[in-house]
Amino acid sequence: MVEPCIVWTAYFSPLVACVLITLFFLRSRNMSSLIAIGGILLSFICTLIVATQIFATRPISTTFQQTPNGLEIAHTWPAHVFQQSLPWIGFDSLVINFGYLVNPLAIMMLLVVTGVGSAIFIYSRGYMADDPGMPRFFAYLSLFAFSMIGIVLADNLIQLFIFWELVGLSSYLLIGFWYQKPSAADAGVKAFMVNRFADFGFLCGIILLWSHSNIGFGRTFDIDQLATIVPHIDPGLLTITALLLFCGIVGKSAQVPLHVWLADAMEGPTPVSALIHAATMVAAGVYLLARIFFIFEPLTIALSVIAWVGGITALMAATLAVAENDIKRILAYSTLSQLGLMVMALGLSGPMQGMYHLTTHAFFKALLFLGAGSVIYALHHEQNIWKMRGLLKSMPVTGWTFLIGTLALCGIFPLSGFWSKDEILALAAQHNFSLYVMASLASILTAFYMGRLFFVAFWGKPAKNSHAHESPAIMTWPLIFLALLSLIGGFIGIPHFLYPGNEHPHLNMRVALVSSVLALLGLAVSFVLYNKKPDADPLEKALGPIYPVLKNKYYFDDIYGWYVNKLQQGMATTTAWVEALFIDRFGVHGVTRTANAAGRIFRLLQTGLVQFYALTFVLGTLLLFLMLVRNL
Amino acid sequence: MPSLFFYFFAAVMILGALTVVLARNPLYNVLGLVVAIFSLSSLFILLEAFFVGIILLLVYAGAVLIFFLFVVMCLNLNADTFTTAKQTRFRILGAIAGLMFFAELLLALKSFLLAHSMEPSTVRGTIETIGRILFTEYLLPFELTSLLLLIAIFGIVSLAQGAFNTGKEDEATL
Amino acid sequence: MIPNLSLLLLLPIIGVVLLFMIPADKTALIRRIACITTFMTALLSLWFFSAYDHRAGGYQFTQNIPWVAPLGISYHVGIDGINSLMLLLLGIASFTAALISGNIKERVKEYYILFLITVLGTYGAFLSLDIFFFYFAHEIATVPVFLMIGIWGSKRKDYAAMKLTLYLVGGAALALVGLIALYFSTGLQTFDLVAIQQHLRANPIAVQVQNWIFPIIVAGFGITLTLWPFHTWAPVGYAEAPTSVSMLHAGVLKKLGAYAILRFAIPLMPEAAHTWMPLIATLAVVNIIFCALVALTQKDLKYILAYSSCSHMGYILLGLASFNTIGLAGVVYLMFAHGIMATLAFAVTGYVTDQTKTRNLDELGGLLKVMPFVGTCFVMAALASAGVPGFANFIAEILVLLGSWDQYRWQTVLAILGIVITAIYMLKVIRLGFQGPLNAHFTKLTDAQTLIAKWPFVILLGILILVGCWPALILDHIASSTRPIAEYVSNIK
Amino acid sequence: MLPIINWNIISLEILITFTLVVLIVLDIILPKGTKKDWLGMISFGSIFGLIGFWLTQHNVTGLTFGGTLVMDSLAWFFKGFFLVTMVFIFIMTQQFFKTLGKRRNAFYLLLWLALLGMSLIASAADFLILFISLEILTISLYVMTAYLKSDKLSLEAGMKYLILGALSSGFLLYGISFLYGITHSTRFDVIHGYVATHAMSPMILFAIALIFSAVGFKIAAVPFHMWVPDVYQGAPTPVTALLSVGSKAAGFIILIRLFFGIFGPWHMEFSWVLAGLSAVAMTYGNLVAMFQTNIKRLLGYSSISHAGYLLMGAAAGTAMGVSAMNFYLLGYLFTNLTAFLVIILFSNVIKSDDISDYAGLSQRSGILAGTLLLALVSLAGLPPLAGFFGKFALLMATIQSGFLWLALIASVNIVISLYYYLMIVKKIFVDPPHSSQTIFVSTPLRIVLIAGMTAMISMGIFQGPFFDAAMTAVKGMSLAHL
Amino acid sequence: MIGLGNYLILSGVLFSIGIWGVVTSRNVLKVLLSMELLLAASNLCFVVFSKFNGDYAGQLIVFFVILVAAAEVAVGLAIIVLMYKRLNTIQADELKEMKW
Repeated sequence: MVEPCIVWTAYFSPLVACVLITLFFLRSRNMSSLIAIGGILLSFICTLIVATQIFATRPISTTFQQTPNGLEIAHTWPAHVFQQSLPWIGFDSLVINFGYLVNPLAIMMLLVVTGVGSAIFIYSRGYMADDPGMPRFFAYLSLFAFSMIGIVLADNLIQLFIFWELVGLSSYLLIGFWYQKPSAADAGVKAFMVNRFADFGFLCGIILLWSHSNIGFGRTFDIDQLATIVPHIDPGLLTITALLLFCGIVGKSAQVPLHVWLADAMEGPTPVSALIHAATMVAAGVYLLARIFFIFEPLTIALSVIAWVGGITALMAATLAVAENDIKRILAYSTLSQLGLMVMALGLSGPMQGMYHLTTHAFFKALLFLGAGSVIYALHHEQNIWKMRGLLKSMPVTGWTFLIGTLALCGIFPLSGFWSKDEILALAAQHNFSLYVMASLASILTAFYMGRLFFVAFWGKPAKNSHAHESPAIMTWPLIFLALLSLIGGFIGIPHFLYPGNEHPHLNMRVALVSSVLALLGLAVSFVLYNKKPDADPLEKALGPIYPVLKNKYYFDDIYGWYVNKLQQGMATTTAWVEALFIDRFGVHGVTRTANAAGRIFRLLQTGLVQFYALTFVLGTLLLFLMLVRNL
Repeated sequence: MPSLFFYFFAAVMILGALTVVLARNPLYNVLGLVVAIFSLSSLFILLEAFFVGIILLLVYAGAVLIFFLFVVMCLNLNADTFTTAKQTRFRILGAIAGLMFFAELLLALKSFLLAHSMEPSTVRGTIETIGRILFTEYLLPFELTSLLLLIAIFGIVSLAQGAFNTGKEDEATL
Repeated sequence: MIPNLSLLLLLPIIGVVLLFMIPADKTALIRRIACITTFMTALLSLWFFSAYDHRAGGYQFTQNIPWVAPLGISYHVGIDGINSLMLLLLGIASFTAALISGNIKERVKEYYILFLITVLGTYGAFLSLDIFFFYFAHEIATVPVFLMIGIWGSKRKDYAAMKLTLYLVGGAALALVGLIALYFSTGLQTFDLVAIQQHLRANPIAVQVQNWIFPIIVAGFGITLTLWPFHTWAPVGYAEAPTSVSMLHAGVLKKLGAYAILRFAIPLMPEAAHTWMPLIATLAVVNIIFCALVALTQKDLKYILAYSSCSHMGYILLGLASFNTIGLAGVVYLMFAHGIMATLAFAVTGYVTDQTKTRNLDELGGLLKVMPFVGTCFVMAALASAGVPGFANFIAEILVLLGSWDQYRWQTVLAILGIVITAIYMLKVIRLGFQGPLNAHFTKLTDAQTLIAKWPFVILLGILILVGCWPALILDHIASSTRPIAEYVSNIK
Repeated sequence: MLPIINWNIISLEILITFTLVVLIVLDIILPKGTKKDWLGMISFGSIFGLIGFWLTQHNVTGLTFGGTLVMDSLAWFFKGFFLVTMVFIFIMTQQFFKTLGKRRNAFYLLLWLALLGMSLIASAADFLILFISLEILTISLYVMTAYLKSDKLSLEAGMKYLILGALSSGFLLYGISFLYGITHSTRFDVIHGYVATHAMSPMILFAIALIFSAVGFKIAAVPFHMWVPDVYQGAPTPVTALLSVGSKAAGFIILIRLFFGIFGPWHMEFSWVLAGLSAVAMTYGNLVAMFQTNIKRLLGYSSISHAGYLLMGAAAGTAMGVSAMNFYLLGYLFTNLTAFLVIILFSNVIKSDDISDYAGLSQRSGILAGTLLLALVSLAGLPPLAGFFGKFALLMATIQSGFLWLALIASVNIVISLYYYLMIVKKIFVDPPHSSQTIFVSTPLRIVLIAGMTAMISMGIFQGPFFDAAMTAVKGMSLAHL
Repeated sequence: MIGLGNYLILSGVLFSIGIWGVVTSRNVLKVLLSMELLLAASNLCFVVFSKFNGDYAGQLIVFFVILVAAAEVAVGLAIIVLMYKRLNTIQADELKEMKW
């Protein structure tokens, strides 16, 4: 057993950093960054300690044991799972705990989060050095890290939802960090809103699951308890639940059709992009899918939906990246594409494969983003690849590490990306050929657009007027660290760590060969096209009518824009109109106007003519008599 | 014979009353009321209520109506004052109101008269009998009427004071 | 010595009397007295809150003095888990509102007198365990609010003040009819809530009678609670009211409606509650969605907050309609959370509009740049309103949703959708008002500088987060008092 | 045979008459140029003496003058009511007629006569006494209404009041004559005996309708209310005040004696008619009041609506209802009279009764504004003031008797009335003043105003003793049939 | 034989004519005169009932009513005189300064 306090330290140290910065160090640039970096490093170290404990022991058995709920729930798990739950909300039938559930999957993810996160934090110290809002930035960043850790460790769905939302919140804050820039602020709102919308389904799913978990020990949100309960739930209902939960994942992991926020999220500072794309936010969706895979496992329909969503995302995002000129956006689409692959893997019942790719992807995608950030930093926030030239020479460290990242992403042997991607392709080839084709197509395209990016921006001679120079050490060291991880990621047995009991699948030689060839093909094509540094993108002519479609991102933004501006706003306007007209004018003012009119009319009875008064008096008496005599 | 008297006085009374309502000249109105009051007092006597019959004649015809006449003459009201005035819609409305009242009254009376077929009693309202009761049982109301008359005096004094000096207004008293 | 609950009433009365005696030109002293008075009451309510023993449950610190004996009216005060929390809310809101009222520059004396009378009435209402006294106290706040909006309000203040007052008094009068009918149907000849409760457990009111009293009471108090379609007083009222009135009204006074329904309608007429609550739940959802959609179209900062406040009342209604322990606990939690949140939001808005002289979102923009502290507070409040975890509202809404799920599946789903819409307009407000480029007129604006100026915001925000992270702080109190109600009502079925 | 007279029962009236005689003598012997308001001061002083005397009388009960005059708790209550009313009226008269010189003296005498009339109405146990006392009250009111000879409105008001008043007394008398014909007596106990043993007949209902029309005239119930706005507006303000409180209360005591005494056994048959009248009166008064620009006229319409509220208690027909009426009237006394006092004080300076001239009053005189605010809020029926508990008690009585619809109408009416009261409140507190000149209120008047406010507030907060008094008045009522 | 009914109907006719007069007359003097008709009708009733009921109360009431009427008329005429003086008319419909 590991000391709970170590886990809790890993859990809360970024939060403490965030709070400290917010309360005391909002004006101190050095202290704030140091505290934030210290926080995440502490968390990383604690994670490492926990990880050593976890992986030091071997699983005894894979059966789960249950104990009834107590005030403090301490489960006796096999040694490689640690759990502690503290009561948070608890009365009557409702139990919501606050705790952690550490299993190999979680610890692996946590390592990625804190490890890659640490690199990004350190890098940010350099990248944001000139920004006046740096303390605020580090506070947000720490909050983000905390939220992500919370998702990873959460032991029940409500807690998970809380951190899920907090991730959305902190992504909103970070993307919109330069809030005075309208595009950045808009991007933040967009990211948050899309996530919120997705979470609508997610929360419905959670509550639905909870309301049907009344088997055995009363309703529960507890993930490990749910694992034992799920098999008893009606599959039809479970499918609905699963799809609702998947809604949240679609939003967070930016799957089609809710992928639109991701590219816009590039408006945030580059370290944020790195963090969101590599280690945290988008990965959270995939991680969640793996974490609660026991729900999806028996549901073929849900799984195929997931697989197809993943596949489509992979292919579509890859095509979009081809027509993009912004270095960060290209990377963003590549992230999308890779996430699609991961989700597809999970849809094909391969959580291990998905998580494996997630891990390696975290390494090289963080590397790529940080590299891009380094470039952007050097070029004074120039992001258009066509304005970059020969950076490999002027920025060697950045350039070479970027190349490593590129190759890893393309899946070139023996870099980490090769191994993990191959697992997924093999899985697809095994289960669903059409998905395999789509994934392969995505791979070619990946190789192509990454090649395009690299050859345009880094290859060749530097521009004469370029003042680009290498970034400071605090930014390059994280690059080197991540490059190292990308290099060796395939050899350190990540799958084994993830699912200790599982057999490690053997390399499918045929698939590996095909994918390698395809990747090289893609790179080759891009080399041919872009080696000579054309002034304009030759693709524009080559693709013909398809190009505008890609440029407009398959018109998704327009559709959503139509929805937001026309449909939603139209509904809102109609509602406001209904209120103004029916409730206020006809209803409220109608009543008052009726009263007014009645008053005005009755008023006229008071003619001022005394004879009329007398007449009324007489008639009143007569009427009174008639009323009285009516009873007889 | 008494029934003949009754019908006669009733007819005269109604005629007098109608004169009050219909005649244009205020003088005729007042005289119409005098006639009506006279017939009423005759009816009282017919009912053997001698005392109130006489009082009615004395107080009403003798004092009140003379007062009316005095005002009419004093203010120099004559038919001309009213001839220019249009007849109002209230003429018909008033008639309708009166008729409706009468109709409802008949409705109310019908069952009463059917239920009570009463014979006149032997009560004779002579001065003696009435006076005896008046100063014993009806002492309090009798005293109170004095206050009523006091109010009338105050009222006339404070309202009509100086009202008959034509022309100049006694503003200081207002 | 155990402090007496009546102290909570006595302190504002002393404050009012003192203010009456001070010459009108000594504004600083007047302000100080008002702030100290509200601070003392706030402290005292905090003490009572912490002194309430939720394990023992029931009504504590009770005091019962006959008042109008022939009608069974008594001055009966006491606290349980629900109203001790409400008193705390009122203490916090009134204190911060008194602090915020520094922006009132004219007729200061009158202002604070009216303010304290409002606070006094609200305290009385929350304290009372006598139906008459509740009504009596809660109506005391009517005219001061009218005057405060009328005198110190903005643009359409006349209309706003009149509409708000007429609506509220109308609702209250309607409810009064229902309450009196309730009084007679018990046959007990008393307005004492405790006595009625005990009596009705053994001898419930006939169901047909309940079935027509219940809707009258709920509709009457529903008006206070901005039940759709009786909500239109709130937007204009809150928008045109001076800051502290909006704070107090949206934060606390409005909750009296929910409180009354929870106290009088549901536990006393459980059968009728079962009959009518599905309708209420549906209306609640209409409330949520409708008001949220209207808020989307608004350009005026305070209107948006006001509509948002109406929309949130839908959750309270939904929770009330669920009448199980979770839902009712959620209701009370939400009353508290929304109270603090609304107080904070209106305080910030007041600060902003005082500085910028405009509430139109199209004219605002980028204010975070010049007022980072206040702006951050607004962002926090807006996020809390949008149900972001970490703030008390989240827990409250989750509780309500979990509570209502079993009875009202579709209503709950729509209510969850409402959270999304809330997020849309709240983010829109932040985006338009506080983010984006700074308008050139606003470069000279100042943030809250001094600690005194920051204090109200800090207090409110702190509580919002504290309660959002540590629900057990208040949840034990709440559950101890909502549980008996919920169990009683659900056992009736 | 001279009946045995219990002088104790009529002692208050005798004292009033005595004071009246003293004042008449004083009026005669005072030199012509006397500036000082001796009569006013003596009136004011003696009214307190009478109140003191009245307090000692609370145990006096019984019949006298052959059962035509009664002293019971109800009479006692209302006599005190009228005495307190007169305290205010005398103060108002002093203020209002400051410029009237010696003519003012006769006004005091008329006021004393009116008081005598009201006091006798409270005690009347015979229709003849009732009729004569009513005429004493009404005729003195005719004179007082037209008292401002130079004021066209006063004259017009007097004329209208006279015509309609005379009409109503004609109706009353005709009704009494039928009643006499059917029951062979005008005495309440005899008629009550008849009613208790007989069924209703159209004839007696006709009589009741006629009598009720006269009562309705007094209490300003629709449709017998037509005189109210005009007379309220035109009459000198103290008279308006007296009409709105004293005369109305006199009407209500008759109503109580009629429908809960004499015709009590048939009350069930009347209650829905009363309820209907109540609903119509309150709605009509409130709706029309919304458009008034003259504050006295507005209070006239509001008086109609208050008659409607009060009729709720009559419709309820229970001890609770009558107690509520009594309480309400008492609250109405303080509220309305305080309001009228403010109106007089204000119009003495501004020479106007227009509501628009009240703009910014709060900045010209805090005490006037505050008093008027409390009075208006109390009239509207909001706590913690007298009007609130009155309405509350009336609503209770109504609902207890099952008139839920009436209670709902009343609650709607509370909102309507609140609208126009608040419009005045808004004028006073919100709108900018027409002139910044402050209005001076002398210390004695301040004390009176504060006393009025205290009365309103204490009736609103410590309702117990007042409500007890109202209930006691009902409990000891002779011929009570509740 | 002339019974109770005849008298009562006669008084009813008188009263109705009085009402007609009150409502119709624009001259306040005539209104006042019509009022006297109302009182006369009542008086007739009282006397008739006194006769047929067999007690004297009715006749005594008539006595008082006459006095009341006298007082009322006195005040009424004073006001009429004042009105004529002030407004130079005694038309009831000229009294419409106050309305609505």
